[in-house]
Amino acid sequence: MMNLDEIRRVLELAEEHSLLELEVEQEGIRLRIKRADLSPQASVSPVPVPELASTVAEPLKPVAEADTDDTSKLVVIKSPIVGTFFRAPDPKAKPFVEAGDTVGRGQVLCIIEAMKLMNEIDSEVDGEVVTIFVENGQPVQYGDQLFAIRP
Amino acid sequence: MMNLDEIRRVLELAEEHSLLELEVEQEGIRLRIKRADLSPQASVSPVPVPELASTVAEPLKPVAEADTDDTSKLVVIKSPIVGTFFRAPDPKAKPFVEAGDTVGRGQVLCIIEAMKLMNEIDSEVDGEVVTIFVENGQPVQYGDQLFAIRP
Amino acid sequence: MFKKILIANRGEIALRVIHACRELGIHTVAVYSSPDEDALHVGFADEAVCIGPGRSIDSYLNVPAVISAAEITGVDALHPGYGFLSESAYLAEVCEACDIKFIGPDPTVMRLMGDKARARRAMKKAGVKVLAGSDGPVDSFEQAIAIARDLGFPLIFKATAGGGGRGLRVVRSFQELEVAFRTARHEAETAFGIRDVYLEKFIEASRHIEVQVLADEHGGVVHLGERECSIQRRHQKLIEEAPSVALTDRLRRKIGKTVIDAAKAVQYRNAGTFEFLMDHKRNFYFIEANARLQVEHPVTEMITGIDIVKEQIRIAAGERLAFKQRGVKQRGHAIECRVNAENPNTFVPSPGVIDTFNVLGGPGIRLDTYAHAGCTVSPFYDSLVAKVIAHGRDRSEAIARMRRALDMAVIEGIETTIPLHQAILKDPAFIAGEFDTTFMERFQAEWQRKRLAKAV
Amino acid sequence: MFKKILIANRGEIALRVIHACRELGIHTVAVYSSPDEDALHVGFADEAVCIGPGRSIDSYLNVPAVISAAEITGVDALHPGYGFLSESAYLAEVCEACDIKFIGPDPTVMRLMGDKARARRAMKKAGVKVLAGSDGPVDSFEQAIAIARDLGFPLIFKATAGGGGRGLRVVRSFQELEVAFRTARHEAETAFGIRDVYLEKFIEASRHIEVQVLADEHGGVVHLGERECSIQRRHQKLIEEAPSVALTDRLRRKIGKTVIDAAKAVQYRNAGTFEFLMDHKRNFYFIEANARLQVEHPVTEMITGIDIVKEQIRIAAGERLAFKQRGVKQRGHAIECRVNAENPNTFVPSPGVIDTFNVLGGPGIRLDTYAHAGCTVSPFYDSLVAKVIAHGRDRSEAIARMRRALDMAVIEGIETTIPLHQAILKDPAFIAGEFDTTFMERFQAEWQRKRLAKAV
Repeated sequence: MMNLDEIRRVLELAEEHSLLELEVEQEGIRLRIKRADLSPQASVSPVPVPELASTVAEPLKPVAEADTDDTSKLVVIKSPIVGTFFRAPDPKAKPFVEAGDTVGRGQVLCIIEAMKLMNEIDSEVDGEVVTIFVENGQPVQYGDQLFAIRP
Repeated sequence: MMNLDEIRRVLELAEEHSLLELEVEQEGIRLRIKRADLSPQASVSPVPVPELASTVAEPLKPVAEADTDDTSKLVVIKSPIVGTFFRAPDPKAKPFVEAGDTVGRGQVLCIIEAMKLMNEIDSEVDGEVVTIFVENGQPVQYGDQLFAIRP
Repeated sequence: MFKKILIANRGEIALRVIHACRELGIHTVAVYSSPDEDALHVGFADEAVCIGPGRSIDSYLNVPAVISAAEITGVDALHPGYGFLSESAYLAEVCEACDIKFIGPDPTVMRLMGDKARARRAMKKAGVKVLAGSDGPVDSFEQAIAIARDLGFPLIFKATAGGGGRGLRVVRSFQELEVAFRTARHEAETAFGIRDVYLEKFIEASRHIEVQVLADEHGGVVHLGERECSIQRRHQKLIEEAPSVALTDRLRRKIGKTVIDAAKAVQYRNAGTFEFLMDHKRNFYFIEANARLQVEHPVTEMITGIDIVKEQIRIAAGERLAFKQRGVKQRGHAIECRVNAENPNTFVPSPGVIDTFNVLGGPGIRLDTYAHAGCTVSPFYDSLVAKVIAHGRDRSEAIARMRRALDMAVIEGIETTIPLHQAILKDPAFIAGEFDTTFMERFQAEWQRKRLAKAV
Repeated sequence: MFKKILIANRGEIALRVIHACRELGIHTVAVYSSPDEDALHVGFADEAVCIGPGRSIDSYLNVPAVISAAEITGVDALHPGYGFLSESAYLAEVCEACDIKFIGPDPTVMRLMGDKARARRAMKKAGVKVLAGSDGPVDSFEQAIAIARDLGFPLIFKATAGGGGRGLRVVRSFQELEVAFRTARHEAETAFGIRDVYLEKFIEASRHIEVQVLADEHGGVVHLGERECSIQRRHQKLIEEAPSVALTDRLRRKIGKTVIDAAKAVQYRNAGTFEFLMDHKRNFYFIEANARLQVEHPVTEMITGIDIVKEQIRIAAGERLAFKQRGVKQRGHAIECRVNAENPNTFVPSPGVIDTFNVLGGPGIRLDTYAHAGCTVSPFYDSLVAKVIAHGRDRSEAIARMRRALDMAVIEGIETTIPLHQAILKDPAFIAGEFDTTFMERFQAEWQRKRLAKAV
């Protein structure tokens, strides 16, 4: 049975975890609370928005993939800048990496050209390149997925 | 069973934790509270909400009441038209009915004047007049409660 | 000036009148039917009175209820909006009897304009050209034949009590005449309670041009220029604009003068609209006068800068017009699209709850609406949800702004006529300003064909 | 004309530029920071590029990211809006190098106007009156003393790299001079990276009058009249209007001519604003020029009917101005209230999710906003949520309309400055048009006093 103390503890939990609403139901007991949002940076909730613009990079289909049964532990390397993605140092050279390659932390995976500057993107981990999300010469925006690496 | 003290303590808790809503249900008892959000920093409400129109007839306080322990079976007579409510056929006459009176179906309960026409409002049931919601001479709008009658 | 005005209407026009009253510092009383309890016009009025259940006949068309609401709230004037009781001379008379100023013309003028056959005669007498036709109601089929012999086809039967595009029947041959006569009378009786119909020459392709008038109670009369409302579907206006591309300045002055003379002849008061058909030779023929505010009044407000609803109230309060004809200056071009809660292809009403309502404003866009996220479009009433009005330096800027506003409008939960408007606004003939009242017929046939072709 | 424009901004101004581009048939590219992913400017642009995380310095102020976005989307022009990179001569130069047309003045003019001390000298040379002051940056305390001896108090330190009301420090005596000099330099360095400050005579009570200019690339220059922006709190504008009640037609023409001459002298291009202080004897003193679009541009658009953003784009595309000075006609009066997500008493920002957002339009109301029900006001950026602009036949109608619009606005989920605006709009001095830049100080003191009195 729920007593005041238990309710108080639930409320403290709710506060601690910045919950705005909580509903518990068990063994014939139901507790539902809704708190005022006092935090200044009030939770950024997903917002219903009209037709989204076709962003430059549509949800990316993997360009190359090695093995995908276990995606749970993959490290995804994202683009830290806006620019054009290049897999090789120059058009005639071999790509820095291919799917299936083993790479070491700090190893160059690709180049992103922005304002005529070639920015090398390094691997953040040791591991195996599982997926290369972007095709050579394609534009990428901030936060776009570039590589998936299994550590 | 929940008593007033327990309810008071729940309310204090709710206040302490800035709850806006709380609902507890157990052993056939259901408590649901909803507080006004009074906190000035709350991002929930203290905004230039438009003054809601003061409707002509504010939530009505009963003018006269007979007996109120069991309100479940009352028949409420509502105003079918807009106009002015009169309890008697003319200012000097006695009211058609008083709280506690027994009335028969079709018996005149009051008059509502609209466009100089006196519209008699009849009882829809046989029973006892429990509540008279409107004071003599007050305006009423469509759907306003006039009488509660226990059949 | 009045202290308190009752607004005997609902929806966007009730809010429009509230805007005007607030700007003039006048208190407002809303009336509403039970399903409209949460409507914005109820929320934003200073007082509100529930006058009956959902059906219009029991609430918004219920004269005793409206008058009682006016009496218990102690208003000194009543604004009827458009539709509902706005053309009820009876309401105007009851108001007069109750010492409540009815914001509109005198009941006599309302009755005159309400009887289309009489109005036609009065205008003819005042020197306004009308289409050839019967000199009053056509009482027998034999009379109809005689008139048809005399005038030739096509002809149109119109209900004397009609208006708003209802009760019309086109006849193109003697074979059609008898059925048309009987059904027109039957329709008129069903729709308006009066079976009288009259005959008029029918112009297949004409432009619908109407002139807005303001007349004070001291003999001052001005016109605010014309509106072009040729984009109609079954005599229901869809898109209106001002000025009309078909008029020259000279014609504008001429028709304006005609209307002022006509208004003076019938001692017209307050705001009103004189509607004309203009044939391809630019002859104007009077068709009817609307003794009330019109849905499309904002396009005139946008180009003249004159607030027609505030002028109505000022006139009713006995003020003189603050400007003369030469003080009425037009600027740019304005277009209005009526956004109805209807399927844009079938025009089947689409009542329901609006989940999302977002029409961005920005330069040149005015939005008149009662809609908001979470509001209900009631099945009881007119399907007009919003009027989007675009103003620009010229017609092409107004069209570009309207397109932009409609393309960026997000309304979810109901269907609206926005897709239809978007298509019309891209139509080359519409863009060129080359259209008449037959536009929609042709446009719709083509639009449906394209849609079906796409679907295949 | 351009085919595709990148809009290097967010919020209402990004949407404003999208409106203009759509009306001109130009494709748009939005840029956005990760937290702005769901923002309307992203949704309504034809393409969108994420350029960085939430902090402005990493996204909207990130020149390489913006330029890269422009390059990968292949735009032919870039509109910087206001704020962020809009006054970055560097961005303008990089655009030039990348063959992307920067929609704004030449980098040289931007640099000149960006250095307030140099701009002041240039204006003086062009014959524009400036306030007495140092002839350039004040490099030492000794120099400050000498200038103060020469000019007398009160004086004001201004950062040469400042703008938008930041980096100012009033000095009223020799005692205050040293601390003021050192803190002003420190503030300037912190805020703008350049510690140079200059001294100017400070006018306690003056009106802030600014003149909008449009200049094409073929020598055509017109002014669109003035805006009055004296309702400021700590040099942040709250309410702007056009025209100013303090100007006569003669003064308007005179200051207009001054500005056109000045703009020609510095070979100004595109849209810009020349800001002046007007003392109680109606002397104008140049204070700064903003080489960009301004927040308050809509009041000028409302009274002139000229779309300033579209003109910016046309000018940048090499078109000549389509009208001459005499073609610029003003009609009526317009007022803008900046609705910020702030506590109206403390001005503490109030970011969060907007649950309800409903600002009714109706006659004379324009709404420029990125807000909608369910949108997030980000803590990362400026607190401006919406601009409500009211237009009327005269100032009192504009005020009445603004009051009505704000009284009926429903914004829930965040606090806004609407209650403050409502109070100002009822202030007798404001209504009479009798105010200067000290208005808010007095008003706020009294408002707080009243609030506290009420609370007791």
